[in-house]
Amino acid sequence: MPEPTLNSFLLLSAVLFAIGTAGVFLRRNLITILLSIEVMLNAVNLTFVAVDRFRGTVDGQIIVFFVITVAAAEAAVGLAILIALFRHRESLNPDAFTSLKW
Amino acid sequence: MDAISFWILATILVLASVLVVGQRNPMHSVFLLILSFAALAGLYILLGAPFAAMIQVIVYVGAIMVLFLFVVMLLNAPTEEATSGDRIRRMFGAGPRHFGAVLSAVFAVELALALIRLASMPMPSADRGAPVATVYDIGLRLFHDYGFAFEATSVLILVAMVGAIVLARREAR
Amino acid sequence: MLFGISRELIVHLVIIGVVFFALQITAAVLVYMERKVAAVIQERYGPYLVGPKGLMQPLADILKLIMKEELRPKGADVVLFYAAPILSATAAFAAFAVIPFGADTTFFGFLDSPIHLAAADVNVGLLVIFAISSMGVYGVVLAGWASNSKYSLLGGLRSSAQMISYELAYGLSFAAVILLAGSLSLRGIVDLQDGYWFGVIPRWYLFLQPFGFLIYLIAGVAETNRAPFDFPEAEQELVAGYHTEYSSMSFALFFLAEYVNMATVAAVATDLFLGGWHGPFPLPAGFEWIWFLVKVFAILFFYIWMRWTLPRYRYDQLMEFGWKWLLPAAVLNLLVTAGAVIYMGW
Amino acid sequence: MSLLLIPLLPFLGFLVNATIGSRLSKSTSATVAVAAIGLSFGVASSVVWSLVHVAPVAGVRALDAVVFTWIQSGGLTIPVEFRVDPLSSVMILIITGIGSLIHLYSTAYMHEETDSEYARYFSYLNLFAAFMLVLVLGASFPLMFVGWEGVGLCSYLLVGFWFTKQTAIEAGKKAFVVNRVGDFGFILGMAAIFATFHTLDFQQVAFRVAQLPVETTAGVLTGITLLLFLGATGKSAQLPLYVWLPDAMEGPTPVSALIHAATMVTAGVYLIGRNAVLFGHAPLTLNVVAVVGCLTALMAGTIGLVQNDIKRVLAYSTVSQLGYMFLAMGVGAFAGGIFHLYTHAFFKALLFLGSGAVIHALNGEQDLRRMGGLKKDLPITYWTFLMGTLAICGVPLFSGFFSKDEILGKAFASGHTVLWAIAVLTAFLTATYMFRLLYLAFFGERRAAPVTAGQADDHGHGHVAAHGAHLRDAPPAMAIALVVLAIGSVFAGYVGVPESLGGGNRFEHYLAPSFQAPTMATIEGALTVAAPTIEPAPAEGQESPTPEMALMGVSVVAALSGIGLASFIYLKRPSVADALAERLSGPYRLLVGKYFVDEIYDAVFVQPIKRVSTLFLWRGVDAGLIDGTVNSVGFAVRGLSAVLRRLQTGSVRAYAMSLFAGVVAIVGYFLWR
Repeated sequence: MPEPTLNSFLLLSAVLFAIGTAGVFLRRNLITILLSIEVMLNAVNLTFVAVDRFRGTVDGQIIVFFVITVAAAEAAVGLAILIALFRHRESLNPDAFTSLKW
Repeated sequence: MDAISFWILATILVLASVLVVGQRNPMHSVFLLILSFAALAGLYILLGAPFAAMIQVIVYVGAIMVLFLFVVMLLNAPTEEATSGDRIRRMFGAGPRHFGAVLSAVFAVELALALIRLASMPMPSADRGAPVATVYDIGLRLFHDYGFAFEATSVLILVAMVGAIVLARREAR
Repeated sequence: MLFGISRELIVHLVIIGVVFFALQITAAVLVYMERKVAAVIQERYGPYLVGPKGLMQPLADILKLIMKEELRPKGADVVLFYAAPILSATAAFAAFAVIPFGADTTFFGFLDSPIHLAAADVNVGLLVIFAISSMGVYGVVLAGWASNSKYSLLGGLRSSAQMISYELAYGLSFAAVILLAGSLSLRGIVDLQDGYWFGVIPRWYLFLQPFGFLIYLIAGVAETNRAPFDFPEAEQELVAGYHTEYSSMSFALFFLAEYVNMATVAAVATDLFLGGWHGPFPLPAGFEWIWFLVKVFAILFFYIWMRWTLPRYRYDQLMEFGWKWLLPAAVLNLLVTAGAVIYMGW
Repeated sequence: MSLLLIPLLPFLGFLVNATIGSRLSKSTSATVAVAAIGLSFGVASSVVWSLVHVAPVAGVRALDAVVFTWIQSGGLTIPVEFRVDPLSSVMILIITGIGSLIHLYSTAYMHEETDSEYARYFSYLNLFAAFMLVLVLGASFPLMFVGWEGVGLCSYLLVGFWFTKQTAIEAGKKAFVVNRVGDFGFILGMAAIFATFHTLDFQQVAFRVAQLPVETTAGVLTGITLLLFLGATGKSAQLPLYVWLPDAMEGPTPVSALIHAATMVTAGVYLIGRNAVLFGHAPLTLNVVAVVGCLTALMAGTIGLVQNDIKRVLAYSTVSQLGYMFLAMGVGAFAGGIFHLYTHAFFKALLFLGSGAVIHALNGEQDLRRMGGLKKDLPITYWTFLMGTLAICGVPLFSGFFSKDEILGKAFASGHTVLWAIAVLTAFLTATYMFRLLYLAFFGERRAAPVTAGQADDHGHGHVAAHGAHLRDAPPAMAIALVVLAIGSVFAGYVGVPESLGGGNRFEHYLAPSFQAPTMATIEGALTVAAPTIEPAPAEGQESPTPEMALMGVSVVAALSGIGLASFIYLKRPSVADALAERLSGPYRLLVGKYFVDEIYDAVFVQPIKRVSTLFLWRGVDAGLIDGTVNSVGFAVRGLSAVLRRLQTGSVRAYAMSLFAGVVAIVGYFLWR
């Protein structure tokens, strides 16, 4: 088992990010898409923390802290919108929401 | 020891994430995501960032994911339905889906190549989990250098709260 | 040193085992205790057939549960249905892992250097506890959703809402103590409570944080879904709430989880407010953990007492109380504490 | 800064009447307007007073006021600078003084208008005053041009004041278009000046010009001056651009009095006077000016003989009097020209206002053939009108006499004998048609058919007069104006009694500095010892008074004979007039047709231009080329977007995909680079 280097962490987060994007494109359910976005966010966070460790600083962790906070806000609003949308038409399929207003 | 746990956690992380986006039941997705978060928290601890790990668990797992669960339950989680509508719309629905997936694969490959080109950057050797900085230091940095950002975030949260309430409120008819 | 296994490692493993079994036993004892106390309060006998004074009753219960048939409702989500109880039990046990329950000891010279009495000693112990207790909700929610029954679903929804709401007050009551101690490590906090004021009053944070303690207790009750906040399993309304559809071992696991959680809450309270293993008068070295045990059980007794005394709230009342009274009170308490720390140098 | 106040006050008046005027009562808006111009008259007088008492700098008196820097670009710096020197002082006094009298007169004259119309009228009037003052006070060409255009605009607005009347609208349009031709000359002149002297400030220009020799052959200066003169002919209704002025009589009579007799039309004269040095260096141009002025005078006079519309007669007389002024400028008698401008302002305003009173009394009747015998009905009007007529005819001891005589004298002295002869002839004609007018209007029997309401409305006046019954004379407001102006037109001339009559000709001495090159000191404005002022035309000085007297005699004889002829024809034997018309039917028709100049212009310029613009510019260039281009672009875009719209599915995923594709592409680029 090779010792994990910064590269391996970065590679991991790259893969994670790719997975997230793939989810955004593949899934036909808004909830899952939001989840995929969270995955992407976490990929980024991982990078921050890893580089933090590499450079021996704490700023990365603080950024992570902020990212998570913003993610919380994003989730709250996003889900609220989602609920509103679902009320309008009984669907969570992004392809169903192709018009700006109805 | 360190290496082993890294590889285990990484595997869990990747598998969980793949499954999150890889299957159709949002409920399962949520829980798989929680799993991946747990793995991530483990990685953070490996990286000597217990604070980040705890925040990750408390906020993500403890709050955000519960919120997701809530919504899934409230909307009774309709699993994916096929895109309806005219041909054009279906085309523009389906086309991007697969092409996008391919794109993200390409993206991953690209990044991988880029990383391979880089010289290997070994982590500074420190005993496992020994925090780079104590919560104390982080607190100092957070409230001194990042004070403004912190306050701004709090305002953001407030706004998000109000927004969420307004949006989700069933408009009185 | 034999086979490269140091004594420390052995001791560690032993401690972990002890904690694990102790918790299960505690659960069993609690079941018995609950029944007895309830009986006393309601002026009846309670269990008395199985064994002397019905002491074997918990054992009988466990046997019964093991014997029972495992039922799974139709259309339930298989994986999640079985994952749920495991999850909640795991969370419950995991939380206790970081709780120190005794002063450093060498086990009467068995070790050459003293060792912490805790399954795992983490310097951000409080955060860990907070994190894990926040994970406890999932078991309930999952159970509620997975068993594909409206009662369970409602129970799940309720409990999740309730837990989220009270987690805030819970965490804030932590925060006040953290402010005072200036540390996130439970052990550190406990050690700070050593000694006495005026030679008589123990330096417990209870006396500096009376409101904090109160808030913690109340929030704890809600966190553990105990009466008077036991909505997830409000019999009259939801049959049995989130574990309506569970039976046999999985049900036992939920049961176990509930009591272990209680124990955890009590233990944390002890460490944070009641000076952990530091008692009104010192015990011989190596036996401090007795104080710890006593306090924990005192609190547990209080819980049981409360359960059989107070009626259940209405759901909206619960929410209102949580958001409009408990949370503001906690914030206020925190502010006051902060002020005290800054200006009076506590 | 009092200098700034002079144009500002009327402007404020304009603002008030233009914005909230429609909600004000007639009396209020009238008060505002009159007060504005009156105050500005007060300020102007005080300024002139201080100017007279300021110590002359190198023989030049001037007060400067830089308001702010208007244009700053490269070598060109144009401050908004007002300068009052003797010349402009005379002008501002005329404008504000006579202006306020005419405002006063208007309050009564326009009284039948509705409140809003009333306010509109006075706002225009005030605006005109403001612009006119800018024109004369401006210390540089551009600022003057601002005023120049401004008064043009006001003239257009006021000529077309009764915009429901087709003829009025067309007259306004005509005035505007014809003036454009002149302005085009003005602008080119300005450009040429800047190109030549790299400055546009009057004094600077004059100073630089003074350095150059007088150019005897056609050169730059000649070109510049000719261009400026073109502008002047436009504004001052000289050949060949005089055609708009008679039509401008469609406007309300007080407007004709103020704008088309007393002030605006004299702007051209002022322009030349302002650039006396420049023109002085271009004798060729001066000759042109003199000839044009002279011909205009003659032509207008002849036309005036046979017109039957009372205001048109006066209009043609204005044109011819302006011709006189240009003649004076042309022969280098700048002071004389300005002097005539000044006296003319009085009596021409008086005459117009008088005619206005007549028209007012007759409810808009303007045709001389329908008047007559008004002497007993309108005594005030009659007497004041008589004063004006005598003045314009140059009857001795009246103001017109001095100024006209001045001009004739200078013309003769400068050796343009032919021009002098024509001028005398014109003086004779002037006397003739003016008295014809007087007799037709006020003497004999009333030939007026009972006024019909139709005519009344036609003029915009609402009320119907008592038919045939005793006509009402001018109401007080008008009467005051008439009397004051009458006094003015009698005595105004005494400021400039020539030496030959024992007068010191102080007017000329006062103005002299404005017409000579400023010294460096003046430009710096430094107070240095007054250099001895040089007489512009030393000739008069030595000349013995005898020929002067002779000349005067001639002109007086001309005037008197003209009067005599008129009285013979129109008092003794009215039949003669028709007989003459019979006998000389050819020339008569020519004159009645005003030499058919309008028709010629129409045929030569208007129609071809119309055809070209219609067929080529409109159908070809505009509709074909420009619209075609625009439309085809539009169609192209529409077609293209019809294709692109297919991409606009609104499917968020599609958008995200395209975005992400971009990201991948960029990363890839950096990877393979």
